[in-house]
This record gives sequence, C-alpha cells and structure tokens, in this order.
Amino acid sequence: MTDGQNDRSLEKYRRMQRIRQFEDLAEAIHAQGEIPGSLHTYAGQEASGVGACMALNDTDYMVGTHRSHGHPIAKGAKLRPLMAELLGKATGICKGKGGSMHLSDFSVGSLGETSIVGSGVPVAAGAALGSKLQGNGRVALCFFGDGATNEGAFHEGMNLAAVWALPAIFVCENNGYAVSTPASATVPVKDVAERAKAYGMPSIIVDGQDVDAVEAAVSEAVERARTGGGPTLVETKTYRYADHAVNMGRILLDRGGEVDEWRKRDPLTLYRAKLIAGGTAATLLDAIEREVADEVADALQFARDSAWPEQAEAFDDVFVDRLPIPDFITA
Amino acid sequence: MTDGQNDRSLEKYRRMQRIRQFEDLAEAIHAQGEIPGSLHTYAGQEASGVGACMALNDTDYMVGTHRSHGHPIAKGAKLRPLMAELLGKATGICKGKGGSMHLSDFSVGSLGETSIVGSGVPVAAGAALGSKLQGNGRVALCFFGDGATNEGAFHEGMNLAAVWALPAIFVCENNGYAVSTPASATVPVKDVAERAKAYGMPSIIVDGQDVDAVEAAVSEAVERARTGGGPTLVETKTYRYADHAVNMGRILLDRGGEVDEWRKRDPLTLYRAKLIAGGTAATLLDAIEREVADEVADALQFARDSAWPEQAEAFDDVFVDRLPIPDFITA
Amino acid sequence: MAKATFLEAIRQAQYEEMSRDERVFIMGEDIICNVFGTTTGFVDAFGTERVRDTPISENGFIGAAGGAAMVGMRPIVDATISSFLYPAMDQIMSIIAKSRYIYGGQARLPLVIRSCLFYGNSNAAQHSDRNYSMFMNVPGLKIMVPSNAYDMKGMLKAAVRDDDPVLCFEDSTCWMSKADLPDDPDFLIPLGKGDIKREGSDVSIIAIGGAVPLALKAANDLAGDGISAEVVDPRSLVPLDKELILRSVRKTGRAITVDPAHQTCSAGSEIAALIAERAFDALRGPVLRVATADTHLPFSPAIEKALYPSPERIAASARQLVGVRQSENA
Amino acid sequence: MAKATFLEAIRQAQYEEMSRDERVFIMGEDIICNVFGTTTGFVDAFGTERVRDTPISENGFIGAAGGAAMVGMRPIVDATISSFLYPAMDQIMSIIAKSRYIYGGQARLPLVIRSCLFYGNSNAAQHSDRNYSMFMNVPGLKIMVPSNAYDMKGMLKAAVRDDDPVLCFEDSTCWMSKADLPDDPDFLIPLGKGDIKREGSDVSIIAIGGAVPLALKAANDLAGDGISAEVVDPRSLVPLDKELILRSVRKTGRAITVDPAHQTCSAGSEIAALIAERAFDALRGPVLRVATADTHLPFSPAIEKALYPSPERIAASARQLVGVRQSENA
Ligand SMILES: Cc1ncc(C[n+]2csc(CCOP(=O)(O)OP(=O)(O)O)c2C)c(N)n1
Ligand SMILES: Cc1ncc(C[n+]2csc(CCOP(=O)(O)OP(=O)(O)O)c2C)c(N)n1
Ligand SMILES: [Mg+2]
Ligand SMILES: [Mg+2]
Repeated sequence: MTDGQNDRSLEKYRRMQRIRQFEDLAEAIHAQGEIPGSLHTYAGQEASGVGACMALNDTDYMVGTHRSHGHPIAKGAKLRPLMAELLGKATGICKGKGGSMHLSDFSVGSLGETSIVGSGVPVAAGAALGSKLQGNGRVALCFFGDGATNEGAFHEGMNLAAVWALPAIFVCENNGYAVSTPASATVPVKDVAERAKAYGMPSIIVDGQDVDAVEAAVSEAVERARTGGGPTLVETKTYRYADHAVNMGRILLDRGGEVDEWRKRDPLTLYRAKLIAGGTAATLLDAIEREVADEVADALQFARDSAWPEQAEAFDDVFVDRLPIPDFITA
Repeated sequence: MTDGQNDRSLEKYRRMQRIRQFEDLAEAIHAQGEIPGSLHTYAGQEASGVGACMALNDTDYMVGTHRSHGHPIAKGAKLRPLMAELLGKATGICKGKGGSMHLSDFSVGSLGETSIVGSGVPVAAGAALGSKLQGNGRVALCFFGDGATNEGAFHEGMNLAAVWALPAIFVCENNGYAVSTPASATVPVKDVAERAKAYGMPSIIVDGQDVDAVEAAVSEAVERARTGGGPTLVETKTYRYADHAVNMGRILLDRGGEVDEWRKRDPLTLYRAKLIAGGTAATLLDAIEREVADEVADALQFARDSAWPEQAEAFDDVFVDRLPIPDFITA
Repeated sequence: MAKATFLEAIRQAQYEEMSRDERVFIMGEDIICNVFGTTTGFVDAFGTERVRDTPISENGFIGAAGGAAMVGMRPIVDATISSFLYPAMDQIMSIIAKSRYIYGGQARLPLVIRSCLFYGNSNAAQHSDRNYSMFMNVPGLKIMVPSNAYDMKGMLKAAVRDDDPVLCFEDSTCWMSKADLPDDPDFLIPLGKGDIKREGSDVSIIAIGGAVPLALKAANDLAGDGISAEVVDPRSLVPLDKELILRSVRKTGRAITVDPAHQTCSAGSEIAALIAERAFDALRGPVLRVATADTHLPFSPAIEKALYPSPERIAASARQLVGVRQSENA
Repeated sequence: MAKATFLEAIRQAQYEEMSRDERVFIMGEDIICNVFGTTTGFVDAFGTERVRDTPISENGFIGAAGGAAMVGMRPIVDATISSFLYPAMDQIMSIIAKSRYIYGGQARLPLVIRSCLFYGNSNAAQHSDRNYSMFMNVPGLKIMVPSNAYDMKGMLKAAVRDDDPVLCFEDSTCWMSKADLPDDPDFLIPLGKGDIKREGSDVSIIAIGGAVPLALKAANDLAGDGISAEVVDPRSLVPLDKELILRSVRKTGRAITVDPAHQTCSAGSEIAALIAERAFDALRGPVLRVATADTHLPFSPAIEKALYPSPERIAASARQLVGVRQSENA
C-alpha cells in the first residue's frame, strides 16, 4: 500500500514512535546523570501532539510548553539537535542554552516551547496575528495543559484571538493533572472545552489517545482558521505516564492504578492495532520501530560526540549583537 | 407609609441622589480647578451601584474601580471625607493620598477602589476567602467594567472564587465602553454574563437602570453566596453620561445621540416615577433631594475648610510604622 | 525642520517608520481614539489592520507583539502608562527578554513597547510609576528614556529599526517641550549613545529623562555662583554609554546622579555604583544621588511635588560637593 | 535545639506560626503534595482550609492573599519559584505594595509571599531569576533574603507576625545547609537588622543570600594571605540596615558587594551607591561589585557556573582592593 493516506498513517506512527523512544531514552540517561536540570516527559500524550501537528502544513507555526520534547518531534524536527540540546551541547537546537524545557526547532515552525505556564498562548496569538497581517495563509497552533487554562495569559490570548478572528488553534492537552493537582480541583468546569464559550469560540473535545481523531479534529479547526473563521479550542483528553517531572522537587503523588488503566489505551499500541486491522503489515511497523530506534541511538551518539558550548557563547543571543564579555570571564 | 420596604426604597433614592449630586458638583469644581488630577464620574450608573450595595449588609465587603465615587456612597459612606479626598485634604477618607480614583471607606466595608483595571477581582476573591475562613457569614462584592473582563486578573479571580465556592458576587457594570472602545470590539460574546460559563458559575443579566431589579438580582446572588452556594456573575446593563474621564488624555469620541437615548432611561427619573406611581408623595422625594443637596454642599464646605496634609504625612502608611523622612524634606 | 513637541516627535517617528516599512504596525488601548495625540491621522494613513485597538489585556497584547515579531513583524505597542506594564511583566520578562536566548538565537524580537512616566500631576501611587530600573535588572531589553523631542524622534526611529526588543519610556513632564525636528526620513539617534547636554568642569550631573531639564536649570543657577556643571544625559539606559559618563566624571572629579524614580535600586543608583567602581581615583567627593523619595506618590498636590528631584535639590547637592573640594583645597 | 536544614527551618517557622495564630494560613501550587518539603504534615495538622492548593494563577491567588489580609487574615503564599512572581506583578506592585497608602492607612496587609531563587542548576533562563531588586524599587514591600537556616527560621517567623507585606526570597543554593534551630516558639529575628557574619579589619564584604557562604569561604582563603575580611549579611534588603553596612566600611575603608543577581540595578549596586555616598571619606579604594554577569542563565552546565559570584572572584576583588592600599602605603 503506497497511497497518500497510508503514507500519512505511517508518518504518524513514525513520529509517535520517535517521541516515545526519545522519551524513554531521555529518562534513562537523565537517571544516569547525563542530562542536567529537570525533565518533563511526554510519553503517553503522543497521539495528541502528532495528531495535531499532522493537521498543519510545514510552514504553519506551533508554540508549546515546558513539556517540550514531544511537540517539535511531532512537527517534524530532526532528533540530533534535540538530543544534543538535552545534553547541553553546542550542537543543540538552542546551542545548549535552552535545555529540556525549551526544545524548539524554528526551521519546522516550532516557534518556542516556554516553561512559564500559560505564557505560550499570547505568543501564538501574536504569530497568528503576524500571519493575518502578512496574508500568508499560515496558521498558528498552541499547545498547553489543563492547568494552564487557569492563568490570565490563557484568557487574554484566547480573547485576543477571538476578537480579532485570528488564524489560531488552541490545543489543550488535558492530562488530568497540573503537577500533583487534579484538574477537578482547579478547573471548575467538566471539560476545559467549555471555556471557549467565554470567547464565543467553537470548541471540540477529542480522544487524545487516538491520533486520527486528533488529526481530524484539529484539521477542522485549521480549515476554519485558514478560511478566516477564527480560532478554535480543541481539548485532547490524554495522560502522561511519568511523574510531572524528575529533578524538580519531589512529587509524592500516588495515582493508584490510573496509570495502568491509561496504558491499556496507549496511543501507540492502539494505532498499531488499528493500522494492522486496516491491512498494514506488522513487519512494516516493526521496521519503522527499528528505524526510529536507530535514529534515536544516532541522536544520542551525536549528542555525546558533540562539544560543549564555549564560555563566550553565554553572551550571545541576548541581543542580536554579542554582549561585551566581562573581565572575570576572559581573565 | 412607613413600612420597611418603603424606607428601603427611599434610602435607595437617597443614595442615588447623593451620587448624582456629588458627581455633578465634583465635575463643576474640577472644571474650576479645585480638584486636581483626573476625574471619572459615575453619573448614569447610580442604579447599578445602589441596587447592588443595598443587597448587602453593612458588614459585607465591597471592592470597586477607578470610577470610584459612586460605589462607596452606594455602600453608605459619609460624603464629607469623600469630598475632602477629592480636594486632596488631610480630612479626606484617604488623608488626601488616594484622590478621585480611590474613594474608599473601610468603615462601611468599602475595601478599596483600585485604578488598575481588573485588579479588584482577586482582592474581592481574597476578602471572600477571608470570610469563609473566619466563618463570619460575610460576603464580598466586586464591581468592575465591561473592559475589565478582558484582563487576566478577572479570569484568575473568577476562577479562584468558583473553584473554592467563595461567598463572592461579581458585578460587571457594562456601560458599553472602555474609554473609547465599544465593548463589541473587545468582548467577543454578546453578554459579558456568558463568561461565567468558563467557571461553571451562575449568572444574571439585569437592567442596570432599574435599582429594584439590580437589588433583586444581587440579592439572589448574595443569598447563594451566604449559604455556601458560591459566587455569581451579575451583569448590569448601564451607561455613563460623561466622557470616560476628564484630565486623562483627550477622548475624542462621538457617541452620537446615544447619551440622549440613555438619559431617557435615567435611573433617578425612572425610580422617582416608580415611587410616585407606587404612592410615595412627590414632596417627600423633593425633600430628600433638598436634604442631599445640603449634604453635598456641606461636604464641599467641609472639604474647602479642611487643611492640607503635612509634608511628613507623605511618609506615613507605606508601612504601619512611618518611614524615616529624608533630609531634603526636613531641611 | 520645524519646532514640535515631544508628543509630536513620537507621532512623527511612528508615522515615518510605518510609512517606510510595512512590517511595522501599532497596537494598544484606545489607539484609534488617540488619547495622548501620538497617532493622529494613522487610521486614515494605514488602516485599522495596522492601527489596532486592543482589549484591556496588557499581557495578552504585549505577548502577541512578541509572537508577531517572531514571525517577521515589527510591532510598536503603546502601553499608555508605565504602571500598566505590571500586568504584562510575565510576557516582558519571560518571553520578550528571554526568547532569543533560550532558543539559541533562533528567535528575533524586533518590537518597541512604549509607555509614559505619568507622574507629578496628582494621579496617585497606582498611576505614577517611573519603573525603568526594574527592567534593567533583566538582560535582553533595550531601554530608552529620552529627555527632549529631538532625541525622542531620533531614538524612537532607531528603536523601530532595531532588531532587539526596546522599551521606550516617555516622561510626561517632557510632553509639551519643543525642539526642531529634522524631517530627514533617516534621522536616527543610535541607542546606547549618551549625550553631553551642557559642558562643564566642576561637577558632572548625570540626569535621566525628565530630570535633564531640571539639571540644566540647576546648571544655569550654579553658573551664577561660579560653579561649572556638566550635564550628561545617558538617553538610553540599556545599553548604557558608560564611557561617556566615566569620561565626564574623570574630568570633573565630582558626580551627582538625578533620577525621577524612587532612589532604591534606581538607574541613578546603578550609575553611582558604576562611578564609584570605575572612576574612584578621580573622585574628589562622594557620589551624590538626587531621586524621588522612597515613598509612594500621594494624590494631594500639597505633598506630592516636594518628593521629586528639583533644580534646587540638584544645585544644593552640587554646592555641597564643590564646597567639599574647596575646603580640601583650602 | 537541633541541627536542621534551611528548608526545615521554613517548615518549622510556618508550622509554629500556624499553630500559634489561627489567622495564618498557607496557599500555593502543589502545597499539599509538598514539592520542596516545607509543608510536611501540614494538612494533618491544619486541614485543607488552611493549607490550600491553588490553581496556576499567581496574580489571582497572590491578589487574594492581599484581599484576605485586608479582612484580618495573615496569609503565607508559597509562590515556589521567583520567576512565577512576574505573572503576579500586577497585584504585588499595584495592590499589595500600594493599598495601605492609597487608602490613607485604612488597609493593613500582613502577608508573606515566599519564593525561591532557583539558579545554578541548569534550569535555564526562565526559571533562574534572582529578582528581589525589582521589588526594592517600589516602596511598600519588606524584603528578606536570609543566608542560613537559623536566620531563615527567625526571620520568617518575624515576617508572619509583621503587619506589613513581606517578600521572602529563599536561595536554593542554601536549601541543604544546616544550623541549630532554636525551638523557642518566640524565637524571632527582626526584619531590618543585618548581621556581621565574620569580623575583619581590612575589607568589608557585603553579601546577599547565597553569596554569604561564598563570602565566608573567600574570607577564609584571604586570611591565609593575611587579609582580614569582614562579612556583612544585610539579611533583609527592605528595610536595609544601612548603619551596620556603613559602620563596617568606615572601619575597614574598603568595600565589596556580592550579589547573586544580575549586576545592573541589583541590590549590590544599591549598597555600593549607598557606600559611595555616605562612607566616601573612609574609602581607600573603589567600591567593587561581584555579581552575576549581565546575561541570561544558560542551561548548559558547561557555561552556567562561571557566570555567578564565586569565592575566587570575591577573593580576587579583595586582593585587588587591598593591593591598591598596599601600593599606596608603599
Ligand atoms: C507561571 C508558572 N507557574 C507555575 C509553574 C510551575 N509548573 C510547571 S509545570 C506546572 C503544571 C502545568 O500543568 P499543565 O498546564 O496541566 O501541564 P502539564 O504539566 O500537565 O503538561 C507547574 C505548576 C510554572 N512553570 N509557571
Ligand atoms: C491595567 C490597566 N490598563 C489600562 C488602564 C487605563 N484605563 C483606565 S479605565 C479604562 C477603561 C475601563 O473600562 P471598563 O472596565 O469598562 O470600566 P469603565 O471605565 O467603563 O467604568 C482604561 C483602559 C488602567 N487603568 N489599568
Ligand atoms: Mg496537565
Ligand atoms: Mg465600561
């Protein structure tokens, strides 16, 4: 089978595999101390990221969060610079200056993953405004969590997009928790999607474990955005397997058997089964998994082989021109 | 007629008269240069403020806005310290340190009028939280404008009140404009009340020119708040007659015949007619108007006769203890 | 070339840059109604797509300016009064100042955020902030505080053309002051270059924004006493023209900083610290600071005015300093 | 009295004050789960009404703390990391710092906002802020930055009892340091009183928060060279114990400020300016500043560490200063 739809399906599967394997490896090497700082992994939410990004063109924009590894991979980023970034190397996508909370590949429209909760929403509205002013037909998609919808930045960004009918898609990845706090304790509506009503904005709720369903829902939103119909709020119901983060305080949260329940609806497992039921050869999927395994291993090797940034690099990219370097650094 | 209801009605009429006459005088003496700074008057919105505050107990809390003269009067504040404040005198309710944007009489539960748009909403939520923790049965009411609902502070305060089921009442005084900008250009829903849906919060829309209707609507909300039912959003549809403000930039806005249209539904005229139709003697209302005129004149005389604050006073009330006074002041 | 006000200089700078470059647009609250007169005629000239009234949501639209800049636009945000930057601090500090860095140079954020320093006119503590120093403590933001219409025009034009984010603070006490404004469309004053507003040999008065006219007035008065004061206007605080300041102080041997902001952690304090560190050997007396008293600004005109810097306070400081030298020399 | 960490000192202070006074309650994100270990056992002891998890909405709940304080409560807000104060700047600057003043003393705002300075550990620029100086520029906020567990406990207890708003900045580089903690329930260290952490006669090192241990280490090293350094810990920045600092500098004749914040408009710069203004006659050399370089903090451990103050940088500055004297004396 080589029809376009099937290619797309395999690409979705591939990107989900990339995310999962990337995350598994990242977790392992973080535990060994090879990745500094904290680590917020995306495993479990792959269908949400990939489904949403596959509904976009390559030239469209995407803005994300502290849980930053999955989004750029979903948008098509290469793995080497991402893994090198996690290790703090000069070849990292952010030259080692961003790290785990900021994996962002502008070359694929991944405009930034920001670790301040809610802060991506105004940025995405602004990117959409830029598209509108330039008349270039691009849309801007913003990912954020359930917890982020309690921030003023969410409200203001949503409102701006609605008032100006901007070509934006707001994707709330509702994984049920903000750190340790269940959404039910901080979001006083059953579905985050209801919040769209405050902006007269259409909304869609979708099974975030089903990559096709997410793609379909976001495609509808993208179509609306691209044709001048303004923004949409899409809520993907999903789950993260790991703790909120490692190395960011101790999160003593017992989620009971919940994780196991969700693993039964693992997005990769589900999609694999669906593809096979649809006639895709299991061997083809196995091959993809192996290819991805090689890619991820290669990315790690690349990262390990890469050099650290030079000290002077710390003074670059504050402004377009390098800052003067103080004496105590050069001495 | 001396029944309680009628006393209440006369009190409503009296407070609306106080506001109107206070504002008319304030405008006149501002034009003469006796009031420094800017002036945002409340004329036209009297039924909203008075109806809402009459639904409260004296011990309940109220938080307001830059358009600060009407709210404390509605809550029962004496006029002398308010007028003295407008003139910047030491006898002012804020000792001359707040001025026109901050008339607030804590002794009647008027907890502060804040000139940063939206910033009162979290404060009111906090006062309601205080009531809840103290179990004292008090509620907190917050006034704000249509424009304020676009601020993050509104969203966060509303959300907090909803999540914690706080005894709060949020009153949006929708006068159709934020400075020069019509609500339709910045609030992407027909009624501000719809925004309550984002918090699973009940809402009521009420004719803001009808003081009894406002009182009834807010009473329903107060009852809910006091009995543990959580917050309510009340939207009063109202209008301000004057420009946004005087002495705060030039606001070149032609509202066409709109002002005249609204004046036909002037809250004082409407209420006077209603009371007379209900059997109140016009002479009684005339007497109230005269009494209020005397009160307002007396307040101005008091303000004029009052002393200016001493220079050292500028260093009081930053902290509970007076700050040290710098040499260049004492010299 | 014609005399025009500080506000008119802003209008001209914006108008010229919007005419020159389609990527430049302006947004803010009540821009169309044009409250302070800096966008007169803009809707007619540029239309409502490029001249946008915003909802009252400073964090939202300032953040949106950041996002728009990242995709190739060059926004000007009119945030009206500098107190309204607080609600937007999240986007200014975490997004606008830091995005280029955290993404390793992938992002470029050419945008200008304008706001005025609205003090001295009985608008009370919530509306009277002079808060540029807060933004100086975070890297990544260029900061300008011009003191006259000429500098305003040239620097604002340069700011719009700059590829980094610029905060433009407009001292409302300067609004009505006039200067000859060049109409050369490429009249630019580069950010980071200070200016000697008056030459002198006895004492350097380094003054910021609205304090510059006060310092000039003081210098005039001091001349009557035979004291020759040099008035240094940094014009932009980030980058700061350190060499200009140090050169002046090394020449005069005495320094006074004058800042309309509260003294503690002010730009004036920063400059004083710079001088004490790098021009110490030239100093003949303490580095004095004239600033607004560290209390809130009250509404009442009876007690507001005395809290700010004044020509008298500046001149008194200069006399004190020069007196120190004279007694030493005696 | 038993050795315990800085984090444990916070826990004890909060626990004791909540036990003593019913009006005290605590709120913040993930307080119940207790991310950094400062609320262990609190839900059991005080219940979920007084130990409240908040939605992620810093402006909302910090403002609510202000409102609750105005009606007689004494809230402690755990804002976790100081970068998360930016979204709340509106309520901190316009409401909490100013309400008492604009209402002429009618309001009282006894509340504590805690946040940590989370730097030096590869969490990149958005999470590494050390931003206390921004809050020093606005009057109305008391500010404490303790450098050890003992001071932390005594000052935090005093802060909770204080009738004014207090910002408590907790340097995460001190989290694991230990001290003997008094268990007297009324053990209090008043805000506004600095502390000489080590006496010396050649140079005064005025250090803030996590810079204090670095300064002590440097002082130790300097002793080996025969240089006697005095280490002054202001402990609280507002009010600032100016007399203690000035007394020390007047004694030693030399001053170095050490601040983990970016240098420009830092607390260290403010203190340097204070010294240059008020202890000038005693100075035998420039007032040197050791601070974090004015660039963002990068993620990569390869280039982050060198940007901060270190014992080596402090000692080098001291040697430079004393050298200046020695050559003068020669
Ligand atoms: C403004 C701000 N407040 C708090 C935090 C700390 N924090 C980081 S992630 C997080 C939870 C976010 O929850 P959600 O939005 O649901 O995203 P998720 O982590 O579940 O993907 C919190 C509280 C932060 N980074 N920024
Ligand atoms: C945060 C903030 N942004 C902007 C302003 C300037 N401003 C003062 S009042 C106002 C309009 C408020 O409109 P609305 O909330 O509808 O209240 P109204 O004036 O109509 O009563 C604006 C923009 C402000 N005071 N605070
Ligand atoms: Mg979540
Ligand atoms: Mg309005």
